Amino acid sequence: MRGSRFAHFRFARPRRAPKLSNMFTDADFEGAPRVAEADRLTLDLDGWEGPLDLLLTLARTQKVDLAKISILALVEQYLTFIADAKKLKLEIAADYLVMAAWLAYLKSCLLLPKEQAADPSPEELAVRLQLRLQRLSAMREAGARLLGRDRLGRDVFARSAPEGLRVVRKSAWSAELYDLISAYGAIRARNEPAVHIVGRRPVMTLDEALTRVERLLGTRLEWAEIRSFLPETQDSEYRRSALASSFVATLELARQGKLELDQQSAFAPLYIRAA
Amino acid sequence: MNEVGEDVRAVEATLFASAEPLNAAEIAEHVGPDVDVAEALSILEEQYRGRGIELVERGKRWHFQTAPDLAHILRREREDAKKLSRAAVETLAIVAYHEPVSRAEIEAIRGVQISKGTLDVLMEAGWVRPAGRREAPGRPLTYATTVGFLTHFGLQSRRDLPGLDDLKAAGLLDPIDAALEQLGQLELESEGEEH
Amino acid sequence: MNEVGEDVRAVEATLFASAEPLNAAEIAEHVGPDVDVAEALSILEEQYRGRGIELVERGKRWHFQTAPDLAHILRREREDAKKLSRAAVETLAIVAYHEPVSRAEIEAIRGVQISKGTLDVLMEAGWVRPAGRREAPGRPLTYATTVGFLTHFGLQSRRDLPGLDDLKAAGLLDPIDAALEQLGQLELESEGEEH
Repeated sequence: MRGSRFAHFRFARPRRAPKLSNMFTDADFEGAPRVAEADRLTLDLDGWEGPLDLLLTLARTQKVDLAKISILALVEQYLTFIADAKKLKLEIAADYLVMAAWLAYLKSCLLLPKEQAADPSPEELAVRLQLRLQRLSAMREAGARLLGRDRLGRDVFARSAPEGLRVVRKSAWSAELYDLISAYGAIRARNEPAVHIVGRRPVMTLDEALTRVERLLGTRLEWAEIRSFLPETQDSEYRRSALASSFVATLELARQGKLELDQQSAFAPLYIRAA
Repeated sequence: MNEVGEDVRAVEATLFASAEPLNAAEIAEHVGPDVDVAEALSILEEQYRGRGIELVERGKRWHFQTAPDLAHILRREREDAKKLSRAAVETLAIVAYHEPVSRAEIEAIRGVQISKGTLDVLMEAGWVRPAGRREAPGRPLTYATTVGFLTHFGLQSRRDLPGLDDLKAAGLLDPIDAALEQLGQLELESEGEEH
Repeated sequence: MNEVGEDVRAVEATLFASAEPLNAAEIAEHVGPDVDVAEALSILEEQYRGRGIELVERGKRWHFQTAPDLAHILRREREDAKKLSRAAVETLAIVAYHEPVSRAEIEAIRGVQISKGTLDVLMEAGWVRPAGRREAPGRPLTYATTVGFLTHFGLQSRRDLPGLDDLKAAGLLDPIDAALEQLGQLELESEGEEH
């Protein structure tokens, strides 16, 4: 897997900044870091922004284009730097040590005869490291160039006291004539004394049903369904009323012993005949 | 406009960036002692005359401001369409049918009190206006509709409002029970036709 | 400088009065639909070129500002605004040149984790905004720059970022694997005979 080895390293931010620094302790971030000599890198309290940052600073001491840098020499510089720091018993954050270990491994691979080299090749790992340094360096320079631009509020100024633009909200009310007159109608209707009229509903009274069933019973000899006793009508409400009343009428007539009822099961047709 | 001396540019930028009007001495503090501030100011005043921005002097102090005749474009009006509330529609209807009408009368007809805002909304909409005080105890203020009201509702005059008879014919005056029943019948009829 | 059309005057006054940079549509809302805003802007840009005040475009929004070469007279009390930390500057550059970019990608380039505060500071300054999630495992949130970033740093658009084309050509804005691939091909071509 390409680069898988490198990907194992996560550069955790040191809990405490490593106590290694260099001459540009007062580093003005608005300018590119100045190049420092390796031997002038001094140790003090200012932190580095991680191992890659330290590597980049060391790389700059080679005074060549990052693309042409000697990775082997850089590895050497880093390992020496860490060794010196150890000698001074400085606390070194884990990720710097991890980087050191990885660089030591890279160095040994680079020095091994080519045939024994693993995949990815040490050369590729070296190029990867170089690319990472270039990328970081490019962004560091880009940041410095951004900050050096004519910045609003520092170099160029907008109007300090603009009159301001205002949006005045105005409501455009809308209503339809129908809304108006129906509202008025509703108000008047609300205040009219209400007259309640109960509409007549078509019903067959029980008396009517009794008379009717009793009369029809005399004309039938066999069992007949109760529905055949109902009047013919298109009015469904009247039919339901007639059915209910006629049913109660048959129960009454059965109680009086004037007819017999027969039903096979619940909700099955109800048959009646004269007793 | 582009040919402008360094002195003028400096004074121009200084006035533009300043939060407050500046007098000549204050300008000089920024642009330096070698600049003829008075001359630069008079050149600027001349150059900006008639533009959308003007250089003006107020009590020996100078500042840029937008030209007064353009004030209207800096304040943009935005109309939000809003539907009248039910209370407002009812109130408006009562005013239209009964004008001039006092607030107490409106409440008596509606059977509900009206909030202060209701009449305000109608007046803001330009449909209702105060119409003098009634010569009665308390001299209550009365309200009436406006020409704007007629225009908005497409009426020639208030006589175009449907009268009570018209409302009754349209079913708008029926008691609610009856209206519902009527509605029910209409539904039955239309269903019947379909089947 | 004084002969100026009404349309130009209106756009000029609107921009001058506005507390914020405005885009063409916002200007049109003030000056009305009949004004050719684009044309007025280009006339104004030309008329103000070389003066102490300039009309500039930043991310499709326009505003007046003082000419950069006059910074020395306007920077009065050298108020040292909160200096950005090195981490913040680098992070801002990475977001600007790589956007949209996830936190993990920023960390990969810097070789170190970024503390919570770093992105917060940039977002508080109004230069960086969340720019949606990437359709990738973990759906990481990405970040991008804002119009405020362009305005503050005087960039018309992201294309104006210093050195953008060079960095792109050098493959320094690609992921390492892509850059390596490119590099590998070049090497193969040149070293082909050796292998």
